[in-house]
Amino acid sequence: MACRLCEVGCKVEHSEHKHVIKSFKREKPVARLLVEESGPLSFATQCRHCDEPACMFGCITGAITKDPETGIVNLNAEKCIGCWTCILMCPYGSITRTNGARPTAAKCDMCPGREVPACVEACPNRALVLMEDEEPAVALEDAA
Amino acid sequence: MKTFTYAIIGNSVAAIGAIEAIRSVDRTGSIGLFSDEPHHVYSRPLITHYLAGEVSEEKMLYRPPDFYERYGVQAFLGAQVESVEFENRRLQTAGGESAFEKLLISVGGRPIVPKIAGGDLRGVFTMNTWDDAREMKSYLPAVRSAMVLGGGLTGLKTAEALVEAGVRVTVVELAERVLSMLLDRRSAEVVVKQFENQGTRILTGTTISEIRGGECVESASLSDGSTAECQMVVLAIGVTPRLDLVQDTPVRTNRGIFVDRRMETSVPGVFAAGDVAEAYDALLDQNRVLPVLPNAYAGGRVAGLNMAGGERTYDLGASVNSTTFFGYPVVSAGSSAIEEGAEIIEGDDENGYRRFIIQDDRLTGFVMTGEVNRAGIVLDLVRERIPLNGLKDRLLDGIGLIDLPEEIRHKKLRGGTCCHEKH
Amino acid sequence: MRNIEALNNPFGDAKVISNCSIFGMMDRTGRRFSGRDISRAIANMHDRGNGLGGGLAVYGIYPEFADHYALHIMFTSAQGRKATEAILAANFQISRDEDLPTQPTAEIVNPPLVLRYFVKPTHSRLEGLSEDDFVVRKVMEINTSVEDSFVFSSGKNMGVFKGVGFPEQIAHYFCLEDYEGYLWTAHGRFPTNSQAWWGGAHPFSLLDWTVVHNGEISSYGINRRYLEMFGYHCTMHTDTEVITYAVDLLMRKQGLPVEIFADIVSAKLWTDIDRMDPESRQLRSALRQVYGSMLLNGPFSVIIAHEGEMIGLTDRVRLRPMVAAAAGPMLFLSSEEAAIRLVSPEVDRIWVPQGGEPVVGRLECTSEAPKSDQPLAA
Amino acid sequence: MALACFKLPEFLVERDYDKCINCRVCERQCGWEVHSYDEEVDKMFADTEKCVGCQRCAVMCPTGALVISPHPGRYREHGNWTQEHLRDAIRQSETGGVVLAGSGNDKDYPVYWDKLLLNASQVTNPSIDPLREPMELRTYLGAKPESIEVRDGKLVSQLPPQVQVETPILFSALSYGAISFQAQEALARAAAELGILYNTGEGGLHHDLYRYRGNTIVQVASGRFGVDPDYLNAARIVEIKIGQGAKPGIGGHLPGEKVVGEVSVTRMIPAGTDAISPAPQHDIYSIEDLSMLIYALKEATNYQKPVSVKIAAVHNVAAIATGMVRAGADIIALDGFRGGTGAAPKIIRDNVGIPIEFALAAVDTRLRQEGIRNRASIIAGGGFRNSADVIKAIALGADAVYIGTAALVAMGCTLCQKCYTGICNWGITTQNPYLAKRLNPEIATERLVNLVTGWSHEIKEMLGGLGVNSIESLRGNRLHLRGIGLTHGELETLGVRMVGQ
Repeated sequence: MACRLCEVGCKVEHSEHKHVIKSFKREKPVARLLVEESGPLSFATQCRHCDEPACMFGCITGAITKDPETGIVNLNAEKCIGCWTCILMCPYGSITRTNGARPTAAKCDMCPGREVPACVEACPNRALVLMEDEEPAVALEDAA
Repeated sequence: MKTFTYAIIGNSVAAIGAIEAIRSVDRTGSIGLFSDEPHHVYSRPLITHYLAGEVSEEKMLYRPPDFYERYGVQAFLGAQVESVEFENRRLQTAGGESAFEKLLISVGGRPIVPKIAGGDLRGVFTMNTWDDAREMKSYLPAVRSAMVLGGGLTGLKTAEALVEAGVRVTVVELAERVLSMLLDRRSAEVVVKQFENQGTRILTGTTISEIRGGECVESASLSDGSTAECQMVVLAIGVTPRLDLVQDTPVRTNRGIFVDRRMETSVPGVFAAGDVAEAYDALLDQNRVLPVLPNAYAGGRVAGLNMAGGERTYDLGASVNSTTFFGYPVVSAGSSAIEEGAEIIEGDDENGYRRFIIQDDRLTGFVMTGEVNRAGIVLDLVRERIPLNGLKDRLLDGIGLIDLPEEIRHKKLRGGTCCHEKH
Repeated sequence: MRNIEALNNPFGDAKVISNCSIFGMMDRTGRRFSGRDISRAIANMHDRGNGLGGGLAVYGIYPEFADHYALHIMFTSAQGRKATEAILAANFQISRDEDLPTQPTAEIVNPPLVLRYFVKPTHSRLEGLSEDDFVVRKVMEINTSVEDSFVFSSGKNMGVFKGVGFPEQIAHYFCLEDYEGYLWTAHGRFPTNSQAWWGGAHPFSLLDWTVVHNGEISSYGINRRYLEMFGYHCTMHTDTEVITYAVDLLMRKQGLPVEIFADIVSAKLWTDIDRMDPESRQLRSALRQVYGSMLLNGPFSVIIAHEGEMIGLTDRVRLRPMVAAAAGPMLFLSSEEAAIRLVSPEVDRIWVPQGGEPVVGRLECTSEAPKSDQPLAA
Repeated sequence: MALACFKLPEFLVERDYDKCINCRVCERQCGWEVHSYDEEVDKMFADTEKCVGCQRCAVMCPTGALVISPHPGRYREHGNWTQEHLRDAIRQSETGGVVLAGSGNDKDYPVYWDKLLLNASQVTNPSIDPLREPMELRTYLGAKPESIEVRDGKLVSQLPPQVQVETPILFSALSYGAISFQAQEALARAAAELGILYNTGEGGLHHDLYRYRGNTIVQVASGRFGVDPDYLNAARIVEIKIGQGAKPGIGGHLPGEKVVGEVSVTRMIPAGTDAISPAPQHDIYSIEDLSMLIYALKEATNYQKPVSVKIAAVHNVAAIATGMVRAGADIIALDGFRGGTGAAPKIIRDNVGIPIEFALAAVDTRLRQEGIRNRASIIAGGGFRNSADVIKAIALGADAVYIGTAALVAMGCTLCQKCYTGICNWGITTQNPYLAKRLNPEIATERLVNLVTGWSHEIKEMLGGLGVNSIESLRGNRLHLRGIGLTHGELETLGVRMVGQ
C-alpha cells in the first residue's frame, strides 16, 4: 500500500545504530529494497536470491557469493570495489549503492540473525511474506 | 599417469564458473586445473586497482584460499600446458602427462604488442596479469610521468590507476575517440572529462611512433611529431585469444576457438570459454570474441554443466560493461556503437548522460553514466527483446519493474532465476 | 389457594430453588405392594432433605374407583372447604368424599385438613373439553382463585400424599403402610427460599402425572416463557412445576413418546447429533430447532410417573445423581444406591444411566412392553 | 486556506520533530493530504484543518512522532450551544445543505446494555467450565412449527428452511459500493470460516463472492440493486430491507463517483450514475404489500430460503413485527437507533428511532403474547460493542445479532465518521483503489474471525457461569438479567427484574 515502512525497517536494520531515529538522523542509511509505485499499483522489490544469480556471475571481485546451504546471495562489502557490474547484471534492479566515502553495492541479505527479515516485520499489510524453498525467498504481491 | 574426469587449462573466471557448475551436479568426478600463472585464482580486472594501491594482496583473490580444496580440484599452478593430444585425450606439461575425459580450454587472451622502436626498453609494460601489475608497481618509484598507448578499457583503467598512484599520465589513442567499442562520441567525451578533471591528457587520432631512452624509457614520440618526456609506457591496444595450444589441431578456430551453443569445440568433449572462445552473441546472432567478465563466467558455467552431462545452451552473448573512472560510473551494453537505422534517445542532465538505441521497437543497446541504479532492468529489456510499446518515453526517467508489461512484471515478481541460460 | 404464589414463594424470588432426594419403585407385573419399603428407602436419604417438604405418589391404590378422578384437597379454613365443595358440586358427580386417614405424628405440626373426593365430571359442564382438560381447568380454578384450598392430587386410581416434614414422617402421618400400589415415587426436599407449606412439597402433579425432581433448571426462565405461550400459568415458580407442564404439553397434549420427550428436555449434544445417521440426525436436529426452548438446562434428575409408567431421566450432561436397578419384576430409581440396597439387597442389575438417557418402566400388560425394556437391557 | 471559513479545526496534529525522520509515511497514508514534506527546509508539515482524526498516521508512524488529539481551541463554552451545535450550524450556514455523518448515533443516550447485569451460578447449581464441558452456540434461523410429529421414531413433519450458524453473531448489511470489495470479501471469508453469515447489503453481489453463497444473506432493498434470480438463489437468506436503524424513514444515496467499474456492474446500473434507494419500497405501501413481496421472493427461491424482513426500531415496533410475522416473514431483523451507516443526515441519525434493547424486548414479548414467537427468528442489530451486549440481547429474546460497526472496527475503522466522503484511510469505505488496497482481505478476515471467536469464547464463559451449556437455554431467558438504575417502566418494558430481587 506504498507506505514504505519496509524501507524504513530495512534502513534501520542495516544501519550502524539500529535505532530508527538515531539511524535516520545520523546515518542516512540506504534501503536494500525499493517500493515501486504507479497510481494505485505498488510493490516492493528486492533481491530474489536467484538460483543462478547474474550478479554473482558478473561480480569482478568475487564479493558476491551464494550460500549453498541457505541459498542466500551474499555481498561482501569489504571486497566490493564499486564497479557496479552487479547493478547492470541484476534484471530486478535490486542492488543499490551505499552512501559515504567508499560507496559499495548493497543488497538484501535476508537480515542475518533475525527470524523474519526487517522489511517483512515492518509491513503492516502483510504484503511482504517470507516464503521457503522453491519459491523465491521473499515473494511480493501487488498488494504491497 | 593421472586421468582426470575434467581437465581445465587456464585459471580464469571461466574456469571457476565451470568448476562451480560441475560441482553443483557432480561431487566426485576428479578435476585437474592447469595454469601457467603461479597464483591462486585472482580477479584480472582488479590488477589496475592493485596497481593503484586500492586493493590488497589478499583481496585480489577471486575465490577464498581454500577454494580448490573445498571444490576437490587438483590445481597445477605455474604448470604451463605445452601440448594437448585431442585424439588420445592427453595433455603434457613440463611435469609430465595427464589424461582427461573432458577438457575445458579457458586460457584467455594475450596483449597485442605493437612493433615500436624502443619497445624493448625498461619501463615498457603490458597490463594483463597480476605479475604485470606487480612489476609495474615496483617500477613506479622511478616514474613521474607515463604514457599509455590505447584508450580502451585496459588503457584507461591503467591510466586511472597510475593517476591515483601519483603519476602524470598521457593517454594516446589512434582512433577518433576512447572506448570506441563501448561508447558513442558523447559518452566518450564524458569519460574524457573525468580524466581531464584529474589533469590527464587524452590524445586521440595519434599513436606512439618511437620510445626513446638509454636503458630505460625517457621519452616517447608521437606520430604527429611531438615528443613528451615519460618514464613509463604502457601498451594497451588490445588482447588476442591465446590459440597456441590448438594451432594445427582438429579444434576449429576463427579469431578465437569456435564453440557451439553448448560451448563445445569442434572436438567432442573439448570445450572452450572466456576470452579465448568465439562464442555466440544472441544479440548479433553470430559468434564473436567478446572479452567481458560476466560472459566468461556464464560461458564457463555452461561449459561446466555440459561437461558434467547436462544440456545447457549459452544465450547471453551481448556485450556488457560497467566501470567507474575516478568514481564516476559508466555502463554500456549491447550495440551501443552500432547506430545504423536505429532510433536514438538521448538525455543529459545532472544525473548523467544516457543514450538508448532502439531498433524495431526493441532496445538494442544503451549507455548510462552517473546515475546507474537499476540499469539491470534496462539490460534485461535488451536481452529479453521486450517490445517497448509505450515504454520509450519512460526510458530517460528510469525504468522500474512497475513500468514493464503486466505479464513480464508478474513473471519477474514471482520468478527466482535471473540467469538467461536456457534450461 | 388464591395466594398460592405468595405461599409458595413468600419472598417473591424469581424462582424457588430446592434440592432433594428422590426415589421410585415399580413392579412391572402390576403386583401391588405397601408403602413400607419406599418409606424406609427415602428415610435412608434423610440428609438430602431439610424437613421442609416430603411426599409420595402411588399408583393403583384405588381399584374400586378406577374410573373416578381422585381429588386430594387440603383446606386451611372451613370457608375454603365450603367454597371448594360448591365448585365440586356444581361440576362433578361426587361418588365419595372422606377425610384422608392420618395418624398423629410428633414431627408433623399444624397439618391442614385433607380430604379426598372420588369424582366424575358432569357432562353438561364440559363445554367441548375433554374430561381430562376439564379436570385440569377446575383444579387450576380452585388452586388459583379459592381461598385456603389446594388440590394436590387429581388423577385416577392414584394419589399424591405430601406435606411439611421429612418424607418418611409424611408417609407415617398418612398411614401409607396401609396402602398398596404397583408404583411408588417419593421425594425429600431441601428448599433454600421457601417457607414451608404443604402444597409446595413434591410430588407435583397434574391429573395422574406426577413429578419428583432433584436439581435446578437454569433454563427455567425460557422454559416458563415457552410454556406460557401455550396457556400454562406457572404460579409455583418451581422447576418441578415447569417439568410437569412440559410433560403435559409434550407427552399428553402433543402425544410425543417418552424417548422423544427425553430428547427434547435432555437434548443430545450437537457433536453427537452431527455423527448420527441422516435420519436420526434430521429428527434430533428438528427437535432442537423446534423445542430448543424446552431444553431443561442445568442439573436435574427426575422421576416422572403416570398410569402404568415410571420414567427416570437426568440432564444431558448428568450433573445430578440417579441410580437405576432391576430385581426380578422390580425397577428402582434412586438418588443414591444405598437406598435401593436397603430395600432390595440383591439386584439383577444396577447401573448409572447416561445423561439424557431415559430409564422407562412400564406395566408388562401394556402393548408397548418390549420397548419399555429396551433401556433396561441397555 | 479560505479566509472566509469560520470553522475551528477539529483536531490538532502535533509532531515531535526530535522523533520525525522525514520518512513520509504519514504523508503517503493520509488520504486527506494533511501531511506534506518541504524539501527546502527538509521538514514535514501538517495542515491541521484537514485532519479528521482517523489516527492512521499516528499508528503508522514508525517513530511515534505524531499525536492527533481534539483541538484545544474551543468556541466559548455554552451549556446549551455545545461545540457540536455551533460547528454544525456554522457548517450549514456555509453550504446550505444537510449535515451528513457516517457511523452510528454518537449522542449520549442511555445505553441499556450497560444497565443490565447477568447472573451466575452459586451453590445451588454448578457453573460449567466451557474448557472442559460441551458448550453449544449453534443456532438455527428460520420459522419453526409449534410442534412436530414423530412416528415410529421417525420425523414425519417437514420443517420450513432452517439456516445453521455456529455462533449467534452475524455480519450486518454492508453494501459493496459503500465499502470496498476488499472489505466485503473479508466479511464473506470470515463468515465462511466462522460458520456464520454476512449480509451483502443492498449493493448486489459481486461475482467473485458467489463462492461464499453458503454464508450469504442477500438484501432486497428499495433500489433493488443487483437483484435477479441468480442473486436471490446465491443466498442462504433473502432479506427485505425496509429500514435501517441509523436513518429510519430515509432512503440511501450512493454518489455517482462511487458507482465505478465493478460497483456499477454489481449494482446493475450505469457507471457514474447516482445509486438512489428511495425512502419507501415503492411496491410496499402497507403490510399486505409486504406479504406479497415475501411470497414473491419465496416463489423465486422455491421456498428453500427463509425470508427476513429488516426494519428500523421505531415506536410501535412490536405491532409492526407481529404484522410482519403474520405476513410470512421467517426472520425479523430489528435495527436499533445506534446502528451504523455509511451516510445519513446527522439530524436523522441522532434523533430518530429507539434503542434496540427496548425494540427487541417489546417484539419478543409481543410475539410470545400472541403465541407466534416460534414462527420467526429475531435478529437484533444496532450498536453491539462486545460479547456482553450480545448475550444480553439473546437473553432479552434475540436468536442472533447483527454486528456492523464492530466488524468495521475489527478491520481497522476508528469511527472517524467520514464514510460518506469516499475517503477512508483504512481502505474500508472507499472505492479509491489506492486506498482500498490498504485493506488486505487476508488480515481483515483473520481479525474478524478473531473478534467473533473471542466474543464467542466470552459468551461460552458467561453461559457456563449461568449454568447452561446451550445458547437456546438463554434465549429469551430474561430471568438471568437484572436491571440497574432503571425505572419501573423501563424494567417492565424490558421484562426484567431489578437487581437484588
